[in-house]
Amino acid sequence: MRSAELKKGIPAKASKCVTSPDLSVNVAGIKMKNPVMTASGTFGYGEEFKDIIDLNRLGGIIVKGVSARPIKGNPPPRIWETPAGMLNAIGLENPGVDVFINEKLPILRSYDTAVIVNIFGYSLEEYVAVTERLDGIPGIAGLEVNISCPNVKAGGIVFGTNVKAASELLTALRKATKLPLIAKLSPNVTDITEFARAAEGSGCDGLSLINTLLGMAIDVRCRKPRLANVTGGLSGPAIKPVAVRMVWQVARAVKLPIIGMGGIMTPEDALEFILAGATAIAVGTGNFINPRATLDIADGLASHLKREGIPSVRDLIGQVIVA
Amino acid sequence: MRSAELKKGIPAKASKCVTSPDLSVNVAGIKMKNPVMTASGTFGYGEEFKDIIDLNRLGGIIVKGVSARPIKGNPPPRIWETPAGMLNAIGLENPGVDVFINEKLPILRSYDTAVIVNIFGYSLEEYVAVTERLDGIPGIAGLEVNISCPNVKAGGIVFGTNVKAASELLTALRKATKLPLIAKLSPNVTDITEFARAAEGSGCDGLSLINTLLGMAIDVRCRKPRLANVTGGLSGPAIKPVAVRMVWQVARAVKLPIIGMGGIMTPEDALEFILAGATAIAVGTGNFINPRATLDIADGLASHLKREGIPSVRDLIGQVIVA
Amino acid sequence: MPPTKLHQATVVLHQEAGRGYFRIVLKAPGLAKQARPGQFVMLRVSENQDPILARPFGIAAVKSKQYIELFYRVVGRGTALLATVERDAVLQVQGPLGNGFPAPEKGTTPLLVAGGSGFPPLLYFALSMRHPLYMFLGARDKECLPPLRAIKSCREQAEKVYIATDDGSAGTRGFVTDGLAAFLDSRNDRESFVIYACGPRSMMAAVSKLAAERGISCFVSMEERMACGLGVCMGCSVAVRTGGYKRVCKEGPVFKSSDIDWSEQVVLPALHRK
Amino acid sequence: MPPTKLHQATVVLHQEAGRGYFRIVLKAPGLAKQARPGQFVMLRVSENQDPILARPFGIAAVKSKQYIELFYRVVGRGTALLATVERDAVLQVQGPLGNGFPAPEKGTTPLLVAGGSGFPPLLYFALSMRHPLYMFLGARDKECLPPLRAIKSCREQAEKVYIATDDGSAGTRGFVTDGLAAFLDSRNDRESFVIYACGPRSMMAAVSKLAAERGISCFVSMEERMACGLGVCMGCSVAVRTGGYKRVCKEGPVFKSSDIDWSEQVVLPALHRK
Ligand SMILES: Cc1cc2nc3c(=O)[nH]c(=O)nc-3n(C[C@H](O)[C@H](O)[C@H](O)COP(=O)(O)OP(=O)(O)OC[C@H]3O[C@@H](n4cnc5c(N)ncnc54)[C@H](O)[C@@H]3O)c2cc1C
Ligand SMILES: Cc1cc2nc3c(=O)[nH]c(=O)nc-3n(C[C@H](O)[C@H](O)[C@H](O)COP(=O)(O)OP(=O)(O)OC[C@H]3O[C@@H](n4cnc5c(N)ncnc54)[C@H](O)[C@@H]3O)c2cc1C
Ligand SMILES: Cc1cc2nc3c(=O)[nH]c(=O)nc-3n(C[C@H](O)[C@H](O)[C@H](O)COP(=O)(O)O)c2cc1C
Ligand SMILES: Cc1cc2nc3c(=O)[nH]c(=O)nc-3n(C[C@H](O)[C@H](O)[C@H](O)COP(=O)(O)O)c2cc1C
Ligand code: FES
Ligand code: FES
Repeated sequence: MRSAELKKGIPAKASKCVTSPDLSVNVAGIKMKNPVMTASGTFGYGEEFKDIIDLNRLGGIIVKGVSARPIKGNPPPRIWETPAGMLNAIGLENPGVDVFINEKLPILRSYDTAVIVNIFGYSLEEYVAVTERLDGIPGIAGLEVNISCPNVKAGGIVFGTNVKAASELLTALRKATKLPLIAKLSPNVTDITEFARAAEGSGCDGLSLINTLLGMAIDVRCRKPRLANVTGGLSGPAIKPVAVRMVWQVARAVKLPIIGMGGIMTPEDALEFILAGATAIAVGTGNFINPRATLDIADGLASHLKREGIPSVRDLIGQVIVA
Repeated sequence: MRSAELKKGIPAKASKCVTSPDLSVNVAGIKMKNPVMTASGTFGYGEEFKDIIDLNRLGGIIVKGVSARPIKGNPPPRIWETPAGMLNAIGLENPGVDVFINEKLPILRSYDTAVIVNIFGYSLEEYVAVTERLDGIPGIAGLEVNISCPNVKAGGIVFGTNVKAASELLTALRKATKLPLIAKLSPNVTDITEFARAAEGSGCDGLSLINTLLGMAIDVRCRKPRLANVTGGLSGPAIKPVAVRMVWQVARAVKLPIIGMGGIMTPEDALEFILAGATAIAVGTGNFINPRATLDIADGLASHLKREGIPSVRDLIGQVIVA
Repeated sequence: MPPTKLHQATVVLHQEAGRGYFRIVLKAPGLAKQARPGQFVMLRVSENQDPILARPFGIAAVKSKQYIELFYRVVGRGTALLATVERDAVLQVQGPLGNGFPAPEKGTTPLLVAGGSGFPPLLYFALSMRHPLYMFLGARDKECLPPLRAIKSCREQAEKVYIATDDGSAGTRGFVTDGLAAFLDSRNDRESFVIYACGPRSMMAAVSKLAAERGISCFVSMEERMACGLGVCMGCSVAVRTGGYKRVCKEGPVFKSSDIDWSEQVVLPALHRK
Repeated sequence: MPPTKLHQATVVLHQEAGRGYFRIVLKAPGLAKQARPGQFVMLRVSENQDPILARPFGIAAVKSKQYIELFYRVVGRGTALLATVERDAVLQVQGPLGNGFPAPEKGTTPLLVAGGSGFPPLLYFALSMRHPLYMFLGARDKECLPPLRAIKSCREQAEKVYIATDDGSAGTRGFVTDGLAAFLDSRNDRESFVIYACGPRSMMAAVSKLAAERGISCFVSMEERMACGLGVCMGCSVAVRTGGYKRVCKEGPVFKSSDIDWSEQVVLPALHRK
């Protein structure tokens, strides 16, 4: 069904026949059977999805953000639907790292998938504490550092929007663990490549992008914000073009492997991120819309490779053709 | 149909009966019969819409960006549809300020609506040149400065993402004209309030926000960007939550009146921006989806005021209730 | 793997049910077999990305272990879209979700209190038990009461159905809680009562207070905006009295009313209720 | 104010027309009265914000000055949604848009060349004139030719209809341009010919070259992605030989083929054509 014009863009190997395409990737030293992961905060600690999909088929699970101490989270309402997206202000509710290790991790360990722990804190010390606590615990493939938190001790400056603060944080965490360290970047910045370079300079092994865009919605009848927290994070297909752009910019700026995310719902969405330069991708809000989205994407990637005669998904990383 | 809970938020005056609500506003010294304008680049020079709506009913028209010399624009494809939005990379195609003054402005002048000329350049000198050319020309209510342009002379640094460059530019333009000067801010920055303050400090009379978010989309079959220009500006309902948030932040940071835009399609959308702090609003992509959107919004605002018993739309500016 | 919670359900019946309600019957055997009263489903109302989130609806009945029945009112864009769905259409449904009502103990007398469109899960609950029970239905006016068909089912199942409307256009004039209070105070077998309530938060708060004052145990089915329905997004949390939050979709939607922190201010406007 | 270009059109007929095409007839008197062959409409295919943009379709016929007829193929999400629209539905339509085909001068013989689904505007054009005319229909294979109904209309109107398919499954085997070239070279009344072409860009480029080589004047109806259809977004521009760009929706869609810069590389994949 493709027209002649379309075919022009496709390299010669497209004619080869590929029966069992290779989906495996290695991100930040973490080997995965396929590049499909779940984004932090949208898949709990995995167990909630075990009645819906076979977790063994996932490349990796990035768990809900974990902190040194339990966090209560924000008052409701915490979410609001927007055109092709949603706002959330959960407030990083979590039971704390000890409960995670004792109650959640044992279940996750029983699955054949890479477990990446998303961590955060409200000061450099809190970040270091949770990192040290997780270091050496079996069953953890790597840490993803959510740097989009305000440093309460340092007057609320957000680590993720200040290059110096981000560098200091990541350098400290690098010393605190031997686990693969993935910095999760905020899109709410003028130049995301500065942060990518800072992460590279601090010894990180990989990057995750993007976190949510800061947004707000107002109920015009009662004149109140739709979220009790006033502002929240925008996610979903609405932000996909911004995410693809940032992955593309960062892939050209640094050598670190990238986990791309932001509005991924279909195999085509995943391919956009991979062509833009992502080694792996994560599904976030998409899990709410189609709880099978991750597996549908893994299957769709395999079919795409077969159809196009491409032996490995790795052959597509960063392969967007830009004149 | 509203529940008791809902009514709680609404001030006491809600019971008064308002038969002819006052929609007039004054933005940056420009008097308008209602707060509804058209966003630059989405309404041409007005004439294209004269077969569809009565232009006299608009508060104001912000025309397609005008530069000192004609600009050819980018090669096609220039647009791409995204979930609840679109990407564009038109490349600021325009016939130049002389053609604008001689051919477009005379038509616009014949309507009873405020004409705001959106201007840009690829160096400080080009911005000054178009400003000086427009200064003193009758029928122009004000200038909106699109600062999202690279300064080609200064190595391509984008005025709109560098506070110092933006300040210098706006200060120079302030000297070049007595017309009301409205700075149009880019959302692709870490802290938009810095730019708002810079505009205030440079003597601007008002602010427009937001311009488009930088995005990208890829055709996964031919592996090429969907836009010949690779990246483009994301607009439409998808970006509304980001725009409302930025209007709210800026309204709390500066005293300048704000023209709010970004995804506005309905009266409720317009009210969100007004409650967040906008004095006027502009419809952009919405004009493509519903070419009557501007008038529907003006009518909807009037009905809302009547229904809620609010005498003037000005009573709603910035009235979001935040604990 | 345990039975899946994700289903492709076929619309076998979809009609206006009166009083502004729609009744939809979905063929989803896998779902129907697992369902218990008080549980709910998340229904995708559009195949596109606007609106993007699925909508939660309480299960109003399970038929022949194959079909589930829902009642809903059009209150916004999602329900308006749902109302246009034709017979034979296939919808993505997740469920059954949540904990459901705890089965009433032997010898207790359930009092089912429904405000506005809170009746569907209580209807299923009523139909599922053999206990003698009483129902209290309240709404703003006659047109907001459950459809006649549903009221008829209630009458068949309950010892008595008490109806109240704010404006007196049907049943007694006043809040449903007024009737409930009068009932409780007129009876001397109070210790056998267990209250199950579903409706607008303000009504449930009043029922909860009533029950607490009289030492009657009370369960409430809470509502919150939901994104996932699976307990992963933490979006549907309600404040609980022990501090912190619980997820309506996972630990709920049914809670002991004494566990809820009713003082917590809530902005969510419950348009479709009361 | 001049007659408006914004209409609420009622679907009076919507059916599969064969060969994968749909035929839709819209009641829109205000639009029908203004329409000329070669003009197009922008149709909103969803009331929601995904997909958000209206879709452009060439007008295939105007009936009783009240109705317009369109033919389309399902190629993506927008046309797939359109295909589900029921009779009596009301759609937002803008039009007529664009310049349309220039009326053929007296004594000229129009040659209408349609590639893939480029036939609708040429059909309208053919039906609107009294000139003796010839039609050339090309497609990848038989199943991509215009539906029989449309070919029948062509046959009634034209002196002769030449059909070509790439695979030879109908008509002669080869490109539509091969047949056109043979026709031109077999005739000695070439100076009376004017070519009007609509189809994939590659086909129109070939037609344009053919015409230029033989000194025959040629008009092409171009396609580009569109957002507004009104000439304001500048999104639909095509490169012209004098440098710079022209808007397909405003200065086009019909251009003199010699005005177009055919060398300009275009990424737009024309899935539904050829
Ligand atoms: C567990 C549970 C069970 C429910 N059971 C039923 C039922 O059986 N029948 C029925 O008619 N309705 C039920 N609801 C409410 C139903 O989910 C909402 O009416 C529906 O989601 C509104 O969607 P909409 O797109 O039409 O409205 P929107 O345009 O999204 O919103 C319209 C109004 O409804 C409110 N609303 C939106 N989502 C919810 C929500 N999840 N809970 C409460 N209010 C909401 C909005 O704040 C707004 O005021 C239930 C809700 C929950 C949480
Ligand atoms: C002036 C004009 C007249 C047209 N007349 C007809 C007609 O009479 N019958 C008909 O079947 N089609 C016609 N088309 C093409 C029609 O507009 C597209 O097929 C339609 O927009 C595709 O929408 P979609 O959502 O189904 O596809 P999408 O999912 O948007 O895209 C599917 C494919 O179609 C391409 N496409 C999308 N929009 C356009 C566009 N505006 N022009 C060309 N290709 C596009 C995309 O690049 C993609 O490859 C016309 C286009 C133009 C510009
Ligand atoms: C409800 C919700 C909760 C989230 N919680 C976290 C979190 O705890 N830590 C984190 O780093 N990102 C969190 N995110 C961000 C996502 O991991 C992801 O970066 C973002 O949503 C963009 O992807 P998406 O558009 O696919 O959802 C959360 C997102 C959502 C929607
Ligand atoms: C096709 C198109 C062209 C635009 N051209 C300009 C322009 O010339 N100058 C400018 O300042 N903004 C331009 N914009 C930005 C809009 O004025 C507006 O700021 C932005 O689109 C957000 O509003 P919206 O979501 O309502 O479209 C353009 C936007 C679009 C979609
Ligand atoms: S709706 Fe997501 S946790 Fe309850
Ligand atoms: S489609 Fe907007 S100018 Fe042509």
